[in-house]
Amino acid sequence: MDRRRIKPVEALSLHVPEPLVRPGDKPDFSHVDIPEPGKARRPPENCTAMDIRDLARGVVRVLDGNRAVGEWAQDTDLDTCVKGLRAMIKVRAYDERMLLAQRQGKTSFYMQCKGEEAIAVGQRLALQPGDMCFPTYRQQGLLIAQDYPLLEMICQIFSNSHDTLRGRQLPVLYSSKEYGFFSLSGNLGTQFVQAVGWAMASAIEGNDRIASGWIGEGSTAESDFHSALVFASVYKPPVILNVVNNQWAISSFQGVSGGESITFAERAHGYGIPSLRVDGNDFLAVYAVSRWAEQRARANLGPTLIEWLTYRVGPHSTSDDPSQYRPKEESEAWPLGHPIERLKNYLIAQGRWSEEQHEQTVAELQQEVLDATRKAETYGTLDDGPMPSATDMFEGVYKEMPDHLKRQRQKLGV
Amino acid sequence: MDRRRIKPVEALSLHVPEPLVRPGDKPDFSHVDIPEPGKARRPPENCTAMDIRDLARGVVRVLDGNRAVGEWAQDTDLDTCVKGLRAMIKVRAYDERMLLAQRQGKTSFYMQCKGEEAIAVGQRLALQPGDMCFPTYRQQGLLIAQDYPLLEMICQIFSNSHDTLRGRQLPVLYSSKEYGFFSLSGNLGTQFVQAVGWAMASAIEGNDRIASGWIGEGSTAESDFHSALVFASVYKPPVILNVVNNQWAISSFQGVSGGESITFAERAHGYGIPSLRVDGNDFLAVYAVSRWAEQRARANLGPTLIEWLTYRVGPHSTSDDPSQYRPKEESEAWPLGHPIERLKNYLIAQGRWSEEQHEQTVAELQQEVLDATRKAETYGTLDDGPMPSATDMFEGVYKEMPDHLKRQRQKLGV
Amino acid sequence: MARMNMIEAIRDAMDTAMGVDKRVVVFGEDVGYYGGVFRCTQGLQKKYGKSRVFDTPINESGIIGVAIGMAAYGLRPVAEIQFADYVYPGYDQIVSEAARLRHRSAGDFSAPLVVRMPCGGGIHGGQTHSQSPEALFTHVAGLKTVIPSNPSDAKGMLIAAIEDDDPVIYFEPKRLYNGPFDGHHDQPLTSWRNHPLGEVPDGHHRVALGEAALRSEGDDITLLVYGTLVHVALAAVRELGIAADVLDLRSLIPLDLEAIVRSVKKTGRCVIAHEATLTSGFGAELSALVQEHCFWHLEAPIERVTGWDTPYPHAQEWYYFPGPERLKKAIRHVLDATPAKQS
Amino acid sequence: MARMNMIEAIRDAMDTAMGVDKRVVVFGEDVGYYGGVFRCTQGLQKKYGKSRVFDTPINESGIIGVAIGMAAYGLRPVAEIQFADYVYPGYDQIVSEAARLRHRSAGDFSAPLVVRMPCGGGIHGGQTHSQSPEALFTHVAGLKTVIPSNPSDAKGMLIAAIEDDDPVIYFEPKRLYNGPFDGHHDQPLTSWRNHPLGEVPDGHHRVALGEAALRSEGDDITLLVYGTLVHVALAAVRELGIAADVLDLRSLIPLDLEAIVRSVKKTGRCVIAHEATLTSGFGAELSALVQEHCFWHLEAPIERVTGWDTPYPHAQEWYYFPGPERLKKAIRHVLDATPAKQS
Ligand SMILES: Cc1ncc(C[n+]2csc(CCOP(=O)(O)OP(=O)(O)O)c2C)c(N)n1
Ligand SMILES: Cc1ncc(C[n+]2csc(CCOP(=O)(O)OP(=O)(O)O)c2C)c(N)n1
Ligand SMILES: [Mg+2]
Ligand SMILES: [Mg+2]
Repeated sequence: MDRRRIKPVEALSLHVPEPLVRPGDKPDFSHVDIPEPGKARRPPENCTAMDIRDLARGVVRVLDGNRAVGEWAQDTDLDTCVKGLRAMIKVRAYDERMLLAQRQGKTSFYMQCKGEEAIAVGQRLALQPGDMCFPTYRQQGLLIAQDYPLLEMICQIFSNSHDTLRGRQLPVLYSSKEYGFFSLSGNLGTQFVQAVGWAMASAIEGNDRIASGWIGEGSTAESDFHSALVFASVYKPPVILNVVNNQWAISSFQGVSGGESITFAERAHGYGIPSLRVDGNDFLAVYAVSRWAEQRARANLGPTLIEWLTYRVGPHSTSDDPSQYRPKEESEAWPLGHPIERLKNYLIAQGRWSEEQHEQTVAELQQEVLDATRKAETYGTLDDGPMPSATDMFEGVYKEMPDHLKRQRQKLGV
Repeated sequence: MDRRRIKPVEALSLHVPEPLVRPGDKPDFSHVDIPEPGKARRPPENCTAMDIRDLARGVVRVLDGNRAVGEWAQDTDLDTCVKGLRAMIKVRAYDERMLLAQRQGKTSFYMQCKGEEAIAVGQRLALQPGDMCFPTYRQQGLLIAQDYPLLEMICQIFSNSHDTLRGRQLPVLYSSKEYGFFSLSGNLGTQFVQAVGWAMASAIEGNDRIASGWIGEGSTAESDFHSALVFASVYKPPVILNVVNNQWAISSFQGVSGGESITFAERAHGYGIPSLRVDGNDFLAVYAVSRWAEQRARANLGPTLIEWLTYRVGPHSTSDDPSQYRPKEESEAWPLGHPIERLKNYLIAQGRWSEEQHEQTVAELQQEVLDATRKAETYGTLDDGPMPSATDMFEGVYKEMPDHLKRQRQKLGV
Repeated sequence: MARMNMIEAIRDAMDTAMGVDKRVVVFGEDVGYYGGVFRCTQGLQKKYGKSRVFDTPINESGIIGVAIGMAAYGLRPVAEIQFADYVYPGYDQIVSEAARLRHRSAGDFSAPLVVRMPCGGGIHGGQTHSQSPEALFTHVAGLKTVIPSNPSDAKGMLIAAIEDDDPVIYFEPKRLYNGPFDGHHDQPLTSWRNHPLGEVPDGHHRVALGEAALRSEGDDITLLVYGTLVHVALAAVRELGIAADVLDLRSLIPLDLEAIVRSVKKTGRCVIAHEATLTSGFGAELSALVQEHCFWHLEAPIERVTGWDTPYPHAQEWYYFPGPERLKKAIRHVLDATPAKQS
Repeated sequence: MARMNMIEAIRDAMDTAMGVDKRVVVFGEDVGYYGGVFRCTQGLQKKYGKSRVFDTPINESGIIGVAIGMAAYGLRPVAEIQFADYVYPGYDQIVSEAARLRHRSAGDFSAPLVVRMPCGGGIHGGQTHSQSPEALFTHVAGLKTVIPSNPSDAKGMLIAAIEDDDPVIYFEPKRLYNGPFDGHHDQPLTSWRNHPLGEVPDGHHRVALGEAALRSEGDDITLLVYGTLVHVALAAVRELGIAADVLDLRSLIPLDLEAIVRSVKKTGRCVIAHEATLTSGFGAELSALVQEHCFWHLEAPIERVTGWDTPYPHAQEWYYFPGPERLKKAIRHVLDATPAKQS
């Protein structure tokens, strides 16, 4: 008896995901389904994952041209918007200056977050002091939104004598406990599960602090993404799990990471963790949904996973050349626009901002960045020094330097 | 402005899953929702994960007392059932004898699959020769269903002079390429992703062979489970991903692995992989769903994940004592009964089997196992020898023994 | 003082640490209600509650990952890996994260955690319940790696590890749990009951990490050992009737190089033994250090007696294990070595 | 013969292997359309199709895991790990699975795969783009671990690795991709164009794994090196004006112990250098072996010149890197050593 109801194929074949377009082709985002702003409902904070499964396929959007619409529109006031806009402009100014500095040889490497500014900035404004973020290398906005001293950031980029990380780390791998910015490692995914552990600790201690983990859509493929979600799903600690889907992981489009089969918000459905998909270029949506997740966490309702839809406008890093693998004009075709433009237009329409104010702010913040850069240069640059000393390399491997390191330091004669 | 709509708690707290009952308590499975047999629909093989999301929360069941009911009932003929029943009886007889042998000191260790016999047996009967299984240590049924020589299995258990694995492996970590049984490693989860790789290879080569990966519900927490599902979701290779949910992972109930938040079939929803939850103690359901997944795979429709609901009746291994962490009588309270009993009763009702036939078969297979055991003993036991030689330890580390191993072998004087 | 086996001593260490410091939390696979497959955490959940002692999902990377997050937060996590053979999925978190956190953040963050794991063979556990992967941790800057050889040290070193501000990899030679196994597997196991180091100080007992202990003293030769091999070495020395320094290293990183050099300069001969695979085992580092620091005092080549460069086999366990016979042979060889006998 | 840099040679090796053997498949992060971040696989997807050359999800454990499955099936997978610093998540699959599959299944299954990864520093990559974790693989029985130092070997050894029936860990010293970097980072990089080993044989060119190559010959001292350090050692020897055996090990496991012993017995002095962290680095094993096999010939302690026991720093890169000055100092020290100068 063969009750086979479907025919086997002659020869099996491997499915290998491929983006619709490559260099030379016309950009095409027609397959990206972008729902109307304002349509996504705002569920109660104590909803279950099952209750909001649909929100992982939709897109929470608030900005509709010049208006803020829908159930999520009430979460963000204009003051927060202005604060956010300023921070985003500053992030942009900072990125531009550091890219230039890298081209000028003042440092070895840089990574910008062009096009993704709203996400880190918006979320940080929704958090409280004492909360801890476990960022990737594209969340400089977490620091800048809190007015972290630019000078310190730049000294880290320059690995100079004033670098608080003492030259040990690759540029952009900042650390600031004080500002709730966990030391960046450079290994993908590892810190997502550490965020869960940190949040578990807060819950164990009976504290009220929450954690926020960050990961790129490409890195959700890493094993530690699973570790994070398993532990979050079991212990339900106060953590926000952010997936920044900027469509690309170096040269790999999001389909290589699984995006052909699911949205990255849907990954959470395998773990019973409530999740939403959000327009990451819409500051109001970012702030509102971050706030919602933050409130869930702080009310002991457990983890939330958020997929932020955005686009990596720039190259992956200063070592990358995206024209090798995607159409040059693709970022302009990205249907969700640019976060700074969109927020600016909204604020202007609300009468809280103007073109002049904008230009003036841009100029002012560029100047602030430039001043900080100049100041930083007086403490040295990577190519020119002064640099942290060789002794700095031996220190801090352990709290107290063990004998074998002392011997090695001696051998180097430093 | 604080648009907070929900109150933070005073002090966060950690959720730590705990089973309803512990030793001394009355067994309680009232929280396990077992739908009626025959209710679950049989979707077309070319369905999507989204189409059958509901089947990951339900339970596919066919046996309703003495009848086979519902859309999945047509997939299994009586001949297959008889074959399955015999194999299951043989697995049971084998387990019992090996447990005894371990107690008698003939080997160091043993792991039985009591209560879970239907799953491996049923699936293997649904596969084709040439298909490759990547089992865990509770799928002895995969071998026995194919009439793999008991003598060879027992010689492996005894690590004796006739052991095809030459004494290198812990008992039960069999290997047989010929019978489509991949070498067992003992590390949890690692082989789930290898099954995916094997299936990818078959697709790359344009062959028609498929793979079947196996994992316990506890081990779905391992990182390689994620690796397997990510790669399966991206390349859609011909693989069946089996999760055996026997409620326990040594002393940890399935809630510690995430079972409070989801069913293990639902894990697949995070990856867009079609998945079903199935009564693993119902041979007809096992065979039917395995066959369905096998057909999907062989029609190039990609992976299927199946959660098999069952119960680990025995201790985790001969080193374990479950009375320390669960009520002694829990297995009797398990709502899905025992697979051998259920299939036997069904076949008797169909007129294809009888109590006498059953008893006779049990006796006959016990004798076959006993004979094989006696024969194996003539080749040695772990405590008594003859054992594989010390030379066997040095061989096969590499295809050709490199000089450094030759020197070491010499040093040992063997 | 109380008489304890090594399991009890380890448990007592955690109990003591948890009692005085609320930040100490203990978790791992099966460590909560059940108390661990080797029962090292038995009773702790009952005593300290489910938030401080709990079962984890089976995910070693996750176990270490959350431990790092907790340690960075300010807790003192003690994570159990069920067998050292299963630590590899967590290796990335240890190497790339725990070990480097303090350095890369210039002290802004640190990861004061302890990873406990049973190691070593001798229980017919086959290749996945027998390994001794200590060398893999000693190659990683930022980690401390320690291995006690008896109940008293087990307690004192575990307390020191928990109190240490850096991540500590703490190996438990499982063959020693119930007695000072000396490699004579065909003889009955003696218990800790009659062993002086089975006397474990009560309360807060601390053995500094980085100090070796001389278990026997003599001028003939120096034996560098740790864990189970300490007892094998003592048996070999006894059976040979020689006078040897048997140095129980206890801590591999930081290493008590001074004690090693002092001894080898005195004896001029050295044998190193461990259970791990030979090539690139920690014995290689010890050998390199000894010859670097004692070259002019050495009267014979240093020998290493170790597990072979094969997986740990099930049936051939006692051919793999570097037992007293192999050790004695090596000692004799080194004692007899003269330039004339060179190859 | 064609002139190639190391990237081209590696690509040529894969091209050659794929051309003659349909079982060879190549994959890893960004290796498909883009051709790899170092462009080692550029053009291969176009030539051999998407089923044989493809991008993978970012999951190193998965990359190795599926490679093992494929190899067990009968293919010859060549997996790229983007940087050796990122291999740790895949370490378990390599150690517990690939390395032991043949042994534990008594030859029923095997895992003939190659894991390629760029290693080493010198590109200001900081702690996560500079590591040299080779020692961690040499401790694992069942693996072969090799590191070429020039384009000709890079091709020949990669072809040999792909054809090898055992799993091979293939390190690519990324600082050598574009030229024979000798550690003089302040001088312009010379290119492979003018180097004899930049001449790469066409077609099927094979360099047996397990054979060291003598890059310079002399009686004064033996330098044991591999990868980038080969060129540093040659520079040091040149600059010191001494006559030294510079032995490019090429393959760490299996190791050409014969060549090492022959040389050290001749010279009586030995310096070992590598970029990896000192403690438990492969230099420890080399040192241990040399003193075991050449003890009576040694006229001075063996020295190791290596990276320090710290994470690989960004700004202090050239203090970390064991460059020609440090190597020269050690060589002089060993050449000058006499019993009188002992400490
Ligand atoms: C464990 C590990 N593997 C590989 C890399 C190399 N790598 C750096 S960034 C990157 C792409 C990450 O993509 P995504 O997660 O989408 O983040 P994005 O760069 O888009 O922000 C890769 C593969 C790494 N840093 N760590
Ligand atoms: C990587 C790894 N971690 C831990 C273990 C120890 N261990 C062996 S079986 C087991 C429980 C597995 O439970 P489950 O996956 O549910 O399978 P079951 O035993 O129920 O069939 C554990 C923790 C292991 N073998 N490998
Ligand atoms: Mg991305
Ligand atoms: Mg289970």
